[in-house]
Amino acid sequence: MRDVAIIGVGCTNFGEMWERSFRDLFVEAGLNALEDAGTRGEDIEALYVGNMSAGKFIDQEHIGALIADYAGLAGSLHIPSTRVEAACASGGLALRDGVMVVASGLHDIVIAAGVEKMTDVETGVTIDALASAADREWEGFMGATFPGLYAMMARLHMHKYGTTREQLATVAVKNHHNATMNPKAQYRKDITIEEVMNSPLVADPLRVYDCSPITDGAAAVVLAPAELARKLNDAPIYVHASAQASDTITLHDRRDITTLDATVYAAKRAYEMAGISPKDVDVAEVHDCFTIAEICAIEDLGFVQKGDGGPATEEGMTALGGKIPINPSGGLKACGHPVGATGIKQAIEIAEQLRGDVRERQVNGAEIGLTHNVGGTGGTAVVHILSVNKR
Amino acid sequence: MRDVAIIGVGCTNFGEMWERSFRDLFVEAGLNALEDAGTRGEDIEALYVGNMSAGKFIDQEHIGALIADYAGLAGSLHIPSTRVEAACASGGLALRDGVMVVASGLHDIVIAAGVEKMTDVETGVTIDALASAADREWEGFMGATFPGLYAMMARLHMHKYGTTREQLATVAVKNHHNATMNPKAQYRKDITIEEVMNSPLVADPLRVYDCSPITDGAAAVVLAPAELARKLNDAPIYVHASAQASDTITLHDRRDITTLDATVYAAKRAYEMAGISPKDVDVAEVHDCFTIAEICAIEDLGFVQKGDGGPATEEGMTALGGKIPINPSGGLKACGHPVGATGIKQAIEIAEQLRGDVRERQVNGAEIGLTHNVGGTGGTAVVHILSVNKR
Amino acid sequence: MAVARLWRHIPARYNLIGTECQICGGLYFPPRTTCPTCRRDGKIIERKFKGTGEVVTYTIIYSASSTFRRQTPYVLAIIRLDEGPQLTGQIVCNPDEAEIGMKVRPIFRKLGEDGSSGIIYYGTKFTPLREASK
Amino acid sequence: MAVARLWRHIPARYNLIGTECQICGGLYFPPRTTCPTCRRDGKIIERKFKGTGEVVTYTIIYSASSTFRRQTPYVLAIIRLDEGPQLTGQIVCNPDEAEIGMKVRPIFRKLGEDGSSGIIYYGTKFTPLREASK
Ligand SMILES: [Zn+2]
Ligand SMILES: [Zn+2]
Repeated sequence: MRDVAIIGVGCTNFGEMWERSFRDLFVEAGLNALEDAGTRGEDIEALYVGNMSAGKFIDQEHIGALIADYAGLAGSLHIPSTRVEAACASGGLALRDGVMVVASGLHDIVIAAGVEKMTDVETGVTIDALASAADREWEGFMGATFPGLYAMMARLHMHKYGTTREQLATVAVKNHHNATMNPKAQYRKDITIEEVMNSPLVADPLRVYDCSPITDGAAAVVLAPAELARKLNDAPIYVHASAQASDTITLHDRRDITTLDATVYAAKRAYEMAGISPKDVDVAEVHDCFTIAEICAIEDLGFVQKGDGGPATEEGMTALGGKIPINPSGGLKACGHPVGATGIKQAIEIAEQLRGDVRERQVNGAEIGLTHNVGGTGGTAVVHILSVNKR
Repeated sequence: MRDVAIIGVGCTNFGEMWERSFRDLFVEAGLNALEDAGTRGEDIEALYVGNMSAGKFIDQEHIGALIADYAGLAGSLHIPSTRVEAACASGGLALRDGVMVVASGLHDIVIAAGVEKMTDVETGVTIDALASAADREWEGFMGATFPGLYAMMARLHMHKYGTTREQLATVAVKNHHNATMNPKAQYRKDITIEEVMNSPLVADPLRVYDCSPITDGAAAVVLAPAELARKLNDAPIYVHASAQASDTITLHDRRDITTLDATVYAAKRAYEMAGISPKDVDVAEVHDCFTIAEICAIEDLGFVQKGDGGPATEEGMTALGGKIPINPSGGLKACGHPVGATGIKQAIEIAEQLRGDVRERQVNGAEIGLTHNVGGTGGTAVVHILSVNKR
Repeated sequence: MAVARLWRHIPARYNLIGTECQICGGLYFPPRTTCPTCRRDGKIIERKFKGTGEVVTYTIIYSASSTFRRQTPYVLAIIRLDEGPQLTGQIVCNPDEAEIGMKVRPIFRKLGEDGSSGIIYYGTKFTPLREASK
Repeated sequence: MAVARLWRHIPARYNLIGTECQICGGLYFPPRTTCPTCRRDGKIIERKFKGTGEVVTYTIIYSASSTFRRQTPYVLAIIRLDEGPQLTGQIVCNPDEAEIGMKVRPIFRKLGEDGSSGIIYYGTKFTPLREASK
């Protein structure tokens, strides 16, 4: 297996983009990534696309062919294009598939991308599509909503570990603040603890400001073998680990409702692959679809002990300038969460952090970064470890 | 890259199975494949699942986690599980992903599977979901149906090459006959040319008996590195090629409406990989979603010259006992077409043919077989070449 | 949605019929056709659960899908059945009443309806046990 | 479906506005934001098509989705516009009349409606050219 590098990144703005279609979004991200990499369409040997639910959102399946076509890679070049889906972890899986195919030696230059167009249907349809990440028969049909499932994690976390409502709110406040420095973010304004605490209840104890928004967006990275990366690009970022784990699709069947074992196992495998431990990570983008999800993530990734996520957040450990800055992009919460694109956007943020390209939100001297992408309530987790240094 | 072998196969019956759920179907196919391989769940290192449209058919995404969970591979083993989608070629892509990950050396024992549960919604919803394999905006919204697009291929093929209505009907008659010898097939009765020609028009010139049915079903294969295969199993079947190509998602944008260039390119790459030519193939399962599709397939795969598919079929070249038996299983047409499972079922039929396991429908002395799986009207094609002989 | 889909789950939804593995003793709800622990070696039989249990965690749903919108706010919980398995279900009680550790018993209720087909489906919800014993 | 989705395509559906690449001269309908031949090097501008063209192939649809069911049987064709690009569209004519090579011209018609939202959308269909010239 060869080492792999990210040699180019491209991302649309995130937000409600009524004037842009699914295909417009993808093409913009893809072309930007190719331009950033200094490569050309003719160089691309395969395409992996993460997308959760175009079937529901735009009545369209066969996303791989659609995207290859509109990117100009199908009609004459006929390159293989594959869509992968794991709910909100679809983008992370597309990245992993792309990394593996380059590592295997089968292909040299590959695009891994993610895209979701969520605002072409009414909000009710969007909410129902998102609920299809959980078990429709034994969660959805019983009245569970997606925020409701995370709310049950939050309630038990508060009960077991004394995590407070304010600590949850701090995640939202921090991520909104980070997003003020990210020109591509959906929300670029600061919010206060009080605003979070007074926002309408969605699923008690979670409120509107605890939830990531509905977002349109696309993101793409260009991958190449590490031994070629320097020839193609000045600032390659090396992939030191790519790991994935599954768990029961239902929350109620888990060993522990407040621990995402898929995260624990994916992280364990990733740290082993990279030969590092959690304390070596300088910056991370984690899956904060809800505020409680970031608290669980920093625990399950090993940045803090189980149960210490709330206090650590309150003490600023995860803020920019803290011991381990989490979600400098603004995270899913404030940068936005176009579900299929999120896993790729996380890798782009980390790649740009490691390149030193992100101005005010830069984590100084970051050399090792981690991305953490979750599907559903933790049925799937994908962890990537990126580094400025060639192994 | 290592050579890869299929060491176990498992398939449900195909048909309308009201009493079986999506998860029941998958578990049956997966367990049968494990049993056939003589391996255990603990040995499995990854799972790839082809599924087209569970989002539409059962309101469920996050298929990878669901399936790993119900197969007993998630809750304690946490193995990575990935769903891939390329419309009706989803199964073929899952097989290709599984083959690649074993070839790369990352994993040893992997399951590649496909599943579709199509009868849990009304037929109207099913038809609409299938139409999402084509371009919703510029084909579907203009009034195109999926049979309508293939009907336009058929009309032009008849116009350019003199292909006759009877020749199309012969495909259906042959495949129904083959299915009478397949205990897992959806339709196990012979039909006549007259019955095809007198069946109701769906999209002129295509009639009901030109179309593959709506089917529930699942199929799974166990993959292992070729060097381990003999130790694990008595009758491994070796994967000599796995190739994939894309084309425009819309039919109208193709270079030639009667040629699936995705098939042409996937086949070309596959023959090169395997170091063979079309005349070396002893038996093939091709994508006959409509009768015209089999005519185009045998041309585009190089078994006959372009335009000769009709006469070749009429002369019995593709029947059991002919020069190149096509779709001994009964094909999509008569064995059934649970879209995400089809690409895997094709590989199972060829593996069993090469093992000499299929009794009356056996192609005597078959050593090299080919599978051909198409997404949409040809936006994606996947070709695998299998052999009894280790390379 | 087709009637078959609902009909298939009637034993589980109406009567809390799940499965037991005779090899490892594992108990599962909803029913599974294979034991997730023993897999091929498991021996699965039907197993009815009493339906009494305890609230592991809960939420109060204020924003629901169209199927459940008219019921909001409602209490949704993860319940550990006395026999061990956990499931997700609604608790018919005053939202203020809900608490972690609360004992519950099963009641038969309308669960929801499918807007497009108009099909109504029924199944098990839960209610605080103390109400029953009074 | 949201109104934005239909509104986004009005220029293309109503007036057959596609794109032209100023580098390779390629003409595309529907519009593309990038030239599939030149990709990053392409220069895309708007291009209106006349709408006259020729039937490459066609079918008569007897079994349609709910959106189009009331219109069956109807003629659906792949049309090569005089300028070169091909598209899929309906031909308003007697099904017996349709033939490969037939010349057509554009007409503005209701295309379909979205059942759940009740939104009606319009666009271009085609009709045999000889009818117009008579
Ligand atoms: Zn057991
Ligand atoms: Zn051009």
